[in-house]
Amino acid sequence: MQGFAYEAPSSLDALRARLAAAQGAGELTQVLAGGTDLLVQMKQGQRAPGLILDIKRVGETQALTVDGESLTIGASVPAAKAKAFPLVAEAFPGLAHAIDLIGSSQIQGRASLGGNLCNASPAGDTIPALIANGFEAQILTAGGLRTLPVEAFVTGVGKNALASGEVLLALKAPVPGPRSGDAYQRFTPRTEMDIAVVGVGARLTLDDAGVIASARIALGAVAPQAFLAEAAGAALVGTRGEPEALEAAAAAAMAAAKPISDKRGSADFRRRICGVLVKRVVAQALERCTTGGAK
Amino acid sequence: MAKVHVPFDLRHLAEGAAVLELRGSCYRSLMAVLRDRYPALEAALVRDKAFVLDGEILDSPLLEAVAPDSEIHFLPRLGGG
Amino acid sequence: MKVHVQTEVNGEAVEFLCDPTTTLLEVLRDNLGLRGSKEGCGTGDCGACSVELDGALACSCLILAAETQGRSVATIEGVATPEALHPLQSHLLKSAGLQCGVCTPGIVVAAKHLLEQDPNPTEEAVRYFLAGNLCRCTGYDKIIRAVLDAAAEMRGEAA
Amino acid sequence: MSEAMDFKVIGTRPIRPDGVDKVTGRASFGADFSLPGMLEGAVLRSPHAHARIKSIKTDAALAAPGVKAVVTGADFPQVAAGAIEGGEGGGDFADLAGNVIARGKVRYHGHAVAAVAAQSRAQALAALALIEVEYEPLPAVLSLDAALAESAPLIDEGLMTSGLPEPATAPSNLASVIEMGNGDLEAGFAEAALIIERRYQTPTVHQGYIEPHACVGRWGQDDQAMLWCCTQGAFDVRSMTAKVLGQPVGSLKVIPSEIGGGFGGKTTVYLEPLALQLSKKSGRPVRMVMTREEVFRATGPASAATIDLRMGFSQDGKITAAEATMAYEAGAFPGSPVGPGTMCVFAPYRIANFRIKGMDVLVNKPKAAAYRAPGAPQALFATESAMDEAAEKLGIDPIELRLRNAVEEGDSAIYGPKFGPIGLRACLEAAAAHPHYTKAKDAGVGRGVAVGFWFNVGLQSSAEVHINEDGTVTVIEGNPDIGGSRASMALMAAETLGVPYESVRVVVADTETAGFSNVTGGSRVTFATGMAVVEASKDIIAQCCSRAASLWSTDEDMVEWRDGAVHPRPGVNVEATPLSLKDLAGQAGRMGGPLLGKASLNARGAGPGFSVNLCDALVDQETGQVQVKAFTAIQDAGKAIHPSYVEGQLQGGAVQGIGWALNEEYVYSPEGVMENAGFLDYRIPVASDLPMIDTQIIEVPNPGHPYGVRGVGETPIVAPLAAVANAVSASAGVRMTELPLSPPRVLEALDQA
Repeated sequence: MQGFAYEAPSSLDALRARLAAAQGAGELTQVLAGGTDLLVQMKQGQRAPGLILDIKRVGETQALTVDGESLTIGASVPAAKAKAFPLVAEAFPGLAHAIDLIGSSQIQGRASLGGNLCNASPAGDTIPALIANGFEAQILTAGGLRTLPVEAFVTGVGKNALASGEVLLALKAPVPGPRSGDAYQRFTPRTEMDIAVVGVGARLTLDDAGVIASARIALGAVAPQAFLAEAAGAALVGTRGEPEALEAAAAAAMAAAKPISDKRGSADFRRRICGVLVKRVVAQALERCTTGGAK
Repeated sequence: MAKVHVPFDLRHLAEGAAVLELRGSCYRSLMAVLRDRYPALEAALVRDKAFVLDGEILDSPLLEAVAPDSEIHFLPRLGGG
Repeated sequence: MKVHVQTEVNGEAVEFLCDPTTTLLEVLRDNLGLRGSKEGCGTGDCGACSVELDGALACSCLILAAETQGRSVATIEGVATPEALHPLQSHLLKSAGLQCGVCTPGIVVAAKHLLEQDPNPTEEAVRYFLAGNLCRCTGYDKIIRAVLDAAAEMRGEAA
Repeated sequence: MSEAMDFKVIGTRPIRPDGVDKVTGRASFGADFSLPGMLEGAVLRSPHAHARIKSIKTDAALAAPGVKAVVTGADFPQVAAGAIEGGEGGGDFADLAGNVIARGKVRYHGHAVAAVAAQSRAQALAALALIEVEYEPLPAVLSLDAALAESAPLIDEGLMTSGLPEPATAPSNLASVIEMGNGDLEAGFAEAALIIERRYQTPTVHQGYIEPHACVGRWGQDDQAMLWCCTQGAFDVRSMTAKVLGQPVGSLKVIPSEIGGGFGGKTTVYLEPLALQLSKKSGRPVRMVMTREEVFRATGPASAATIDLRMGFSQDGKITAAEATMAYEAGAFPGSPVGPGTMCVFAPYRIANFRIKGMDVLVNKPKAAAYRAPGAPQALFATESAMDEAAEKLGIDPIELRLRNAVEEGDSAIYGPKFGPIGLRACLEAAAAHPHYTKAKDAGVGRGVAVGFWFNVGLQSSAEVHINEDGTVTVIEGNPDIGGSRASMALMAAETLGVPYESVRVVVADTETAGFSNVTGGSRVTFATGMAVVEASKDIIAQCCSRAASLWSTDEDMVEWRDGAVHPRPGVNVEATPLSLKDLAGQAGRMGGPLLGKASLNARGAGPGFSVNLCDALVDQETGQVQVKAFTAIQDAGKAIHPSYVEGQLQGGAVQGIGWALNEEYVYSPEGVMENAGFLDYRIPVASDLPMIDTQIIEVPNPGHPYGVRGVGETPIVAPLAAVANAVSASAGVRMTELPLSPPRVLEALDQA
């Protein structure tokens, strides 16, 4: 790794102040949470920051709370802790599964959802699940806070919407009501320790007649960044998730997918698997609408 | 006379012969006879092949006695992982 | 500029000077002489360097040593007591759950963490939890059996 | 030896002598050693798959902070050609030297070009960036077809094909040709009621040991050198390194560390000569450790292969004729295991009419290294896939079809010699009766059967047995313990001497302490080194008998060794209480000195190993993903000295084979750069990918070993490729002939079905 300075501010103010100073001095600053992507990238020379700011000692980034309406997950909360949080496990089983797919048990002991999001890999497992669940990113700015929906936070391969001097502080989403369920599935050649060839997240909510009232389908690894496939969701609204509806959603998702060909799979293969996963994920989310999900 | 089976891919060095009947009471005398008759064959065998006496691969044949009715094969050298 | 770090390793206070770029694995092996943690990949893909940091399972090759200031680190060297091996260690020996043995320290640290969370895991749970601990010799079979047997013994059941 | 032998400790499952060190992290592996004043070394590797080196400037690197030495190819002597002997299986010293560090030309991406030693690894890495190398890039040859094409770029301009009927007249990338044959091929095919003719392909794969290559080298002003390294054979490291450095063998001491896996990949040298040359220049000890990426780019791999197979069968399933044309990638220097491949391809069967052609082909990839039964998995993937297809088409049970053709004792192997006692039939019969085979398949699941074979080798081994004054035993041998061999050595010594297993300690010693032994490889250690341990123990027994006889004032033939003690022979009229090893050890000093037994040998009588694997696999018809649902490995071990570690070899080999079959492969860019040089994208199986691997050990004793041992380490990886492919083919309903069976490939096949 190329040389850098390491600092770990212990308060929001200290963090904000250090960021401002670094910006003023034109220091190439890199925020560190779990570091499971960052350290690998630095070892491989893909990133060479002059200053590492470890945010794990800033309390707000470690928050894991529910305030009635919404769930907040601090940006540096490790995956293992997040997936074990009762509300996440109960009301967001799809997200919990996505978190569980991040690397190994060892990686999950360190990797954070915030880091996974900021790293903005097209294949990042939690991102489609976060988008499907309507999470918004809470961003610390020089002046205060701003928020962005997760789908707007990721802007390209390894690119996010943070301006220089800004830091992702937390992720926040409404706690789902009744008759709602989410799901996430990815496709990889191995069962574990692999990078998604395709990832699909879904959040469905039914009306009291059992008709799909809202549907958010998010796709990963089939475009420069994970995104909300609105047409796929729209194809489900007003249906009960009948086979034709699933086919329509899959077709819409495949049409929206813009995959590339690389060592992990060809564009055609990805598009095709995308269609298969959309059907499987929607079916699973639908089942959770009735059997579980929100308490 | 010991029966010496000439490896398929070296038969061109023995005028196409598949089997040679050679007189020799040990590895050394046998190879000496071979050297006189087919020097190129003898050289190739010593360089590239393992000596197999009556079904047994011998990595160190130099002191081996050969019976009049012995069967001799030569194989690609074996290693292993 | 070197960083001065005071931390705790296997219950003992330690301090060291290191470059900010130094990983915990490098400090454990080179500064502290604790070489039971192995580097198989340096990218968090093999698990041979597994340690616990404040009770969280992690790859020490992906932790900056400087991050451990004021924390506590547990390594393979702290698993056995002077009197006895940990049940995981004795069952790995009993069921020949190691061949070359280079992945074994990581397996022990990770499996110990698992059994502390879940004293009665299914075979599938053990396989998924240990998916980040690569072993190329055993085909995993005897490792998984050893973990299940150790769990049974630790629950007070006959393994 | 007799099958009726009843053993006291052999066949039991005690804890290995080195076990506690290995579960507590105390065991010292390649990267765990250090010396005072030690420098850290790093290697500059070629960014091109094929290029001429026009110039190398090292001044800036040498002047960089902390740098103490820089070496390039110019710092190493030209090494004369000469075959490398002893277990490595193919290869030439000149090529070895050329692979250790490039001279004039780089032949693959990752080929070592220069090396630096500095006070810290960071300084060494920084200095690498300051070395200026001017390359003239050349077109890269990345496939067998490209390498053999007319006017293909030449990787070695001087390479003349050997093994041709007429000497080659022009250089090419075809290093050598091997041919075997017998009978009348076309007559045989004319008889056939069914002919299977297909092309089978396997990818470049890596051994994938978890411990990267590592060593510490120290060169003295007296030109005496020391090497600490992780290797399968310290004596081979010594001879290879001495040759590459142009030094006498006796000036080099090699201390083998514990070894974190090898599978054949640690039977050669990469870093060792570089570390010593850097030490010589700097006057300091130098440690070199590869990164995982370097391991993938510059070591191993196993040859990719293309095999064109044609097999004829009579209506009742007898093989009437068989033909194979086998091309193996050698990598950038000659020496793929195509030779053994040609001998293995039809080895399990009686075939009167056959013709086999093998080709050793250069490509711009790392020089192929031995990998567990080198050459056999590729070969039998082809044959066992064809056997499976034939069974299906003839409507004959796949095990029955193999039984109808299986070789047995007295048959001539297709490669010439007659088989002694072998276990192929016993394995097939066990498979047919195995619950895995008799139980019904789950819906959609395909079941595959395949046979595996490996020769097993003997080679040279030495051992010493020291009896300590209290009767405890120290065994000294020279074979690194890669999978529990200390336990087998201790068991055989304990059995022979009639002492408890616990009283035997086994030391794997360095090249100045142990007698010469070839590599830990070729499945030879329990067989050959075990034989040396047994011989050395018998040497002790002879000394004990002679001393006891003198003590009892009688002749040696009046006494005998029984239950760990010397007894007067029954009916011999001497007043004597039996003398145990302990009794004699206690008085050794007063009876001519310590009891020390020795043996050194070139082991004869290695027994071939056969196996049968069963695999159940389920294909996801929508994604092409394969799940291995059940796997059973059955193998003839001759005699299992420590059954747990024999089972471990069967299970580990099975899973490496499953990885080879399903997801492992080198992915190359058009420029010849490996794109998946890490464990994230080079997908070896993880625990959650697998079921338990059931095993059954068959014991057809090998008469060539005092306790009936055959090697067991290599055969296990041979059958899984076809066993998995046959199961996948059955589940998918389409014949899979190219590995790996990755989801995209399976899905593509499903489309065509």
